[in-house]
Amino acid sequence: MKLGKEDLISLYRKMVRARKMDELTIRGLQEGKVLSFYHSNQGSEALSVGGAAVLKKTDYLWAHHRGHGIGALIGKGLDPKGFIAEHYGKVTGSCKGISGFHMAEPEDGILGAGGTIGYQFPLALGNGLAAKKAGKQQVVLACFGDGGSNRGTLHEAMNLASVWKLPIVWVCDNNGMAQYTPIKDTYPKEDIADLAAGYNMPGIVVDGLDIMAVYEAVYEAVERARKGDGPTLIEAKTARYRSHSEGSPDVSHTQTRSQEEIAELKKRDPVESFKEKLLNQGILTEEMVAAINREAEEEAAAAEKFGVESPPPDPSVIDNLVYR
Amino acid sequence: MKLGKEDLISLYRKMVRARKMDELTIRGLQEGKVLSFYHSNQGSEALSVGGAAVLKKTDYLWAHHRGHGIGALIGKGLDPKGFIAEHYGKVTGSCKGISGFHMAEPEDGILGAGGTIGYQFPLALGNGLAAKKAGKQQVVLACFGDGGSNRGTLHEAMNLASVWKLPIVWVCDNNGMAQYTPIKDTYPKEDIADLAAGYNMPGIVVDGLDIMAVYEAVYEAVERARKGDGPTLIEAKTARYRSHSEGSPDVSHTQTRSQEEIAELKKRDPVESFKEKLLNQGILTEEMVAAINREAEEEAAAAEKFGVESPPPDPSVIDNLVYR
Amino acid sequence: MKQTIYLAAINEALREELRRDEKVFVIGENVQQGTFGTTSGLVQEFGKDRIMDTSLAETAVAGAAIGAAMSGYRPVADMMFADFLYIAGDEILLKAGKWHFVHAGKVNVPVVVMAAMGGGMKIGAEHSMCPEALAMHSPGLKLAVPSTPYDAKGLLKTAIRDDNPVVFFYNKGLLGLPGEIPEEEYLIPFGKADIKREGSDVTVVAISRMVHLSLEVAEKLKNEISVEVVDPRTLEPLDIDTIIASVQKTGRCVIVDEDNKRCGVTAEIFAQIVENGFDYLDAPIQRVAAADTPIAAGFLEKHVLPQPEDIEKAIRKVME
Amino acid sequence: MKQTIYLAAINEALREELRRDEKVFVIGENVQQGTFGTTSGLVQEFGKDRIMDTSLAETAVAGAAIGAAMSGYRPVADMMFADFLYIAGDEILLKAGKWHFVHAGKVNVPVVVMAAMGGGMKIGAEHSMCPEALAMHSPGLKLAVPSTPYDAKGLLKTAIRDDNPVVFFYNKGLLGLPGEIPEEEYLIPFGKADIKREGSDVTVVAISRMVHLSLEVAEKLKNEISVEVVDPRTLEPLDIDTIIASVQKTGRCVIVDEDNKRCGVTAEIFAQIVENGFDYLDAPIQRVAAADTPIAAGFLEKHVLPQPEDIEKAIRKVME
Ligand SMILES: Cc1ncc(C[n+]2csc(CCOP(=O)(O)OP(=O)(O)O)c2C)c(N)n1
Ligand SMILES: Cc1ncc(C[n+]2csc(CCOP(=O)(O)OP(=O)(O)O)c2C)c(N)n1
Ligand SMILES: [Mg+2]
Ligand SMILES: [Mg+2]
Repeated sequence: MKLGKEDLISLYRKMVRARKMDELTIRGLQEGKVLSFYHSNQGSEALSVGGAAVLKKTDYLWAHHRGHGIGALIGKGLDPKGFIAEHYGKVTGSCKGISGFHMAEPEDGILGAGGTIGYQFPLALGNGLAAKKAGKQQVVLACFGDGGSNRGTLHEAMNLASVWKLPIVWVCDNNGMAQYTPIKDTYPKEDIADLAAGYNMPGIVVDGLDIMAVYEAVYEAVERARKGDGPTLIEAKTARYRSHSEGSPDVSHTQTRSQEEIAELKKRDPVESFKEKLLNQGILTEEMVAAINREAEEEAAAAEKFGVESPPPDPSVIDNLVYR
Repeated sequence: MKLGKEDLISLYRKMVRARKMDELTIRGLQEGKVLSFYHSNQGSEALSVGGAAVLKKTDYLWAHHRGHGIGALIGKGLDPKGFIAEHYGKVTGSCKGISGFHMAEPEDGILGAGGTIGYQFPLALGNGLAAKKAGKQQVVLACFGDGGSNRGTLHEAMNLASVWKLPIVWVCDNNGMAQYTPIKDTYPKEDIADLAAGYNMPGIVVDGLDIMAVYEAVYEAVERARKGDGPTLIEAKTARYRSHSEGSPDVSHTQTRSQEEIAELKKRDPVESFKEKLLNQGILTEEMVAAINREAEEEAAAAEKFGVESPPPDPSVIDNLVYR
Repeated sequence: MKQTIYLAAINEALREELRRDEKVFVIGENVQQGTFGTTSGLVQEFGKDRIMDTSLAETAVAGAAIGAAMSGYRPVADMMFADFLYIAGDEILLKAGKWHFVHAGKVNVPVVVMAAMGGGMKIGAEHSMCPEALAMHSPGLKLAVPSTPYDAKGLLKTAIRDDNPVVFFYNKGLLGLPGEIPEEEYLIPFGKADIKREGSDVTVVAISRMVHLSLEVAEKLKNEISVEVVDPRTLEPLDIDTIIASVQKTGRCVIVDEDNKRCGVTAEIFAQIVENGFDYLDAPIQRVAAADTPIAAGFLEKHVLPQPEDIEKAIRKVME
Repeated sequence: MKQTIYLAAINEALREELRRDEKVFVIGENVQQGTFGTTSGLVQEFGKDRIMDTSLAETAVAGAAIGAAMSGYRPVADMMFADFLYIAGDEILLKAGKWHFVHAGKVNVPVVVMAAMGGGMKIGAEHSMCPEALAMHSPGLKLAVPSTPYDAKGLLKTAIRDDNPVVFFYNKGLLGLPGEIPEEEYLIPFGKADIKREGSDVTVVAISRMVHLSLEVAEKLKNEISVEVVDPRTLEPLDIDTIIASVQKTGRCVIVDEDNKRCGVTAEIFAQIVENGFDYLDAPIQRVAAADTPIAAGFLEKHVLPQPEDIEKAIRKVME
């Protein structure tokens, strides 16, 4: 797999857009526009954007809950307006303000999102089964966190996916923390990818701060899946810059994470370091960077305006909605 | 670990007794004395008896559902009368006829049994946690089948047990079948013990038809656990001679298992082959074998009589029993 | 009409729907052989890709079906014993049940979750449950509880064609029940109660196996008391109108169900009858249900589960 | 008496019981920091071995607590959001709830399963549930649903000392609620309803956060209608006697609960009132509960969950 110049610029642009939308959502929460809560994606953009960018429109994507899927949405090429409007509770939101923060874009293979971490594993299994039955070379990208890897649903789903050689790529965003609990206190090995050994599938560790490494690893796994060679488990080592949920304390157990620790994490910021790389390679120029930034800011501003100006849903939107 | 002559004879005796009780229970079902159902243990005695025989009275034991725990009960040194009486629905049963086929002997570390395969993993985790807290060097032996290994509860429990270095020995009775489904169709690797690799604990494969091998492997794992060095996963390759449940068809998917296949399995019958070994080593004589057989038959006959003659429970035994 | 039995009627419904629509498939533990006979013999016609044996993993079974349903298939997930639904609560109740609504109607989950419920086999607390209230209480799930071969076949076919998630609880105690079904294809709409016996003195609303116990009692009492037996057939949607019409006629009502009483199906039907037919009632409604204990095995089972004598007593009580 | 708030009262109950009995420990995801504040600060006094952070694994959390309870400890398992109980249904409902009975009283399961229920935070279908009926329907579990700091502390201490499994649902919408509690230690027995406001025209049976909505309505209507607000405090055991006595006095009843209506708590209380107090009723009972839909997020939440206006309307209806 070789990424061309345009592909690289596109990936960079998507990361910048994801970061800006994340910042906007945080602001929206602080200003009371976002009605529920928000789990910032900052530090994880290389993975969320890069993984989803590999997919075709017809492929299935279960986004990780970080950023409520914003990186994956943008990675897959979707307009983030519905994302913001949903968070603002508006009828123009992805789910008309009914889900609040769970996106569903079935036309683009995003079939919904749930509130119980780890819920996606059995459902991804079902999509993979459907994909195999349909025979249209669709692939399922099932994203989750290090905490999510502790759920038993992962075992059940990875196992059957491997037995049935389903086209599923399991992608773990290992940012080292599950809410307030470090993964090293809830998993006894260094690499979550080691779980793959029990299921006869490749277990791959990748630098989750390097979007090219992520893209490459996911690309290979997706191609493998598309060919009918079965699932892969990819673990990407990422970072979480902010607290678990905006407004919650940023602690490890009960110890505040230090400024130094966060600063250390930010040294290899996925957006910044990719920019540096592309600048060094002459693929980006400072002018292009400025333009990309400006466009992303304009997009965020437009999304905000759209969200603010959209009307809240009329209560009738939920009338007779329980059944089809 | 070195098993003395008496230990070996005791193990043999227990296996014979387990086999006889199993045969009695099957007869009881055919004759309508056993009120519920029965899942024969034949082919699995080396494991069920040998594993439990390693334990002390204060250790915890979750028996595998095969034989409804008869091998483990006898292995741990319990009188099987309550087992039979429970199956006959009598008030002298282990649970006064209320559970029907689930034994509970808390004094001997058998805290009950459930109907949902794989239920025991989280509970064993809790016993292991309690054992560690209590600091009395108790160990938990958690037995299950190859089918049971597919449950997500195993992942959740093995993981935390390893993180917390709990004194738990996970023992898989891999008889190659889960009801009508061969394990090779529901697990993608040869050895279930390979799961251990994901949890930083030893994963050991043992010949489950050889009680000495079983005893040795379990003994080592139990000692390791007792010392505070954490859990072990042991997989024992066993056999299932009879159908999943008495009266159910004996099939693999829908194909009847052939007489040849069963005969092949029986060639290395754990009871017979241990007898041959001990005879060859001069530890047993034919006379001793005959005596052991006779005693086991007498025990079974006495248990049957006990079961038949015991009264059914008065309905009042369940009055005010929901709460303590 | 032709003669059949309950489990064969279920099997026939599956076979017809598998033939009709290639999107339909059956998935579960040991479904190729079939634990209760309901799925037996199908693999020979439809192959292993459409009659899929799984690992022993309830979240995977339910999830695979739900996920495939969201991807355009129409799976029937066989959970074997209804008791095992509790293992896949998140999948069945929170995902299948809610997601059409939560995602503003953008996704559909046309899955059937079928399982065998009920006592009578003396096999105790975790193999005898009737978790009807679990499903009925959860928004978004339809719930069918057939009591006859005719109802079983007609309701299951409707369930498979429904675009919504349906829980289909068949009853272990009725597997061999004989009955007639039409030669030709038929469907039974959801939300239509069936009057299994007409009567004028008292309405007995009975569910699944309890229909037969109630009919037995009605027959026994026929020279004294004229008992009408109403079978809701589906609990969601519930045909409260037919129930109320019967109560309006008789003025008296007994509700019989095999699930635990507290917060169970009988409570909901009770409340709806009072809410909608307070003035028709000549006596307080009687509920007959399983005791609020786990289900004891063996000889003790009958002391926990509703028996004909309990139904008779309740009928006599409302007639006082 | 001293001033406190709801979450601090829960915290204090835990602290006192942790001090009193070394067999007590707290286990759950992120309990050391505490997601809702109820377990915060305890690890500093009791250490990591008694305030145990776990992996993100609900069957393991519940199972570890239940298994330890069977081994002689008295764990408090914090499941965080009550919605997550559905993941550990087999452990909590089928094992903790049933095993004392099933094993003829030979084993005890003195576990407390606590979790935060309730809406009002606009966070949607899987973070706002009140799965009261789930627990109340399951034999063998006691169920406490405190509405005030005083009740929360007293009931939680009783729950921890109970030799049976107790589900303790505290309410996310009440975390900051102020209230007085005694300086000295106290316990509140299970099965004793509390009359939160006396009145003579209508009885409102209200649960958890709904108590406060009902009190607000009672205050608003005080010059027109005299409303008595009865808080059962525990749903199992349920103090039906106090409820019936109130209904006998007022002749009218409204039941208010935040769980879904169908097959929910309101149905059971409704049935029990009619069964025990048919003759006292001057009008049909009204039920106010969540709509039988998933809980919508954001602006739409209030259209699903019971509001003061709904309670007022129901009160006016029974007064007609
Ligand atoms: C089943 C379930 N348990 C617990 C939670 C609460 N919760 C939400 S996110 C989270 C941490 C997830 O950690 P991880 O999977 O590592 O993802 P991260 O937030 O670090 O990206 C927890 C405990 C939940 N939503 N669902
Ligand atoms: C949760 C659950 N699923 C399914 C069943 C039905 N069932 C009982 S035993 C069994 C097969 C178990 O296979 P395995 O674990 O290999 O044990 P074996 O019977 O082979 O000894 C099944 C499917 C059950 N009791 N519980
Ligand atoms: Mg994480
Ligand atoms: Mg097996």
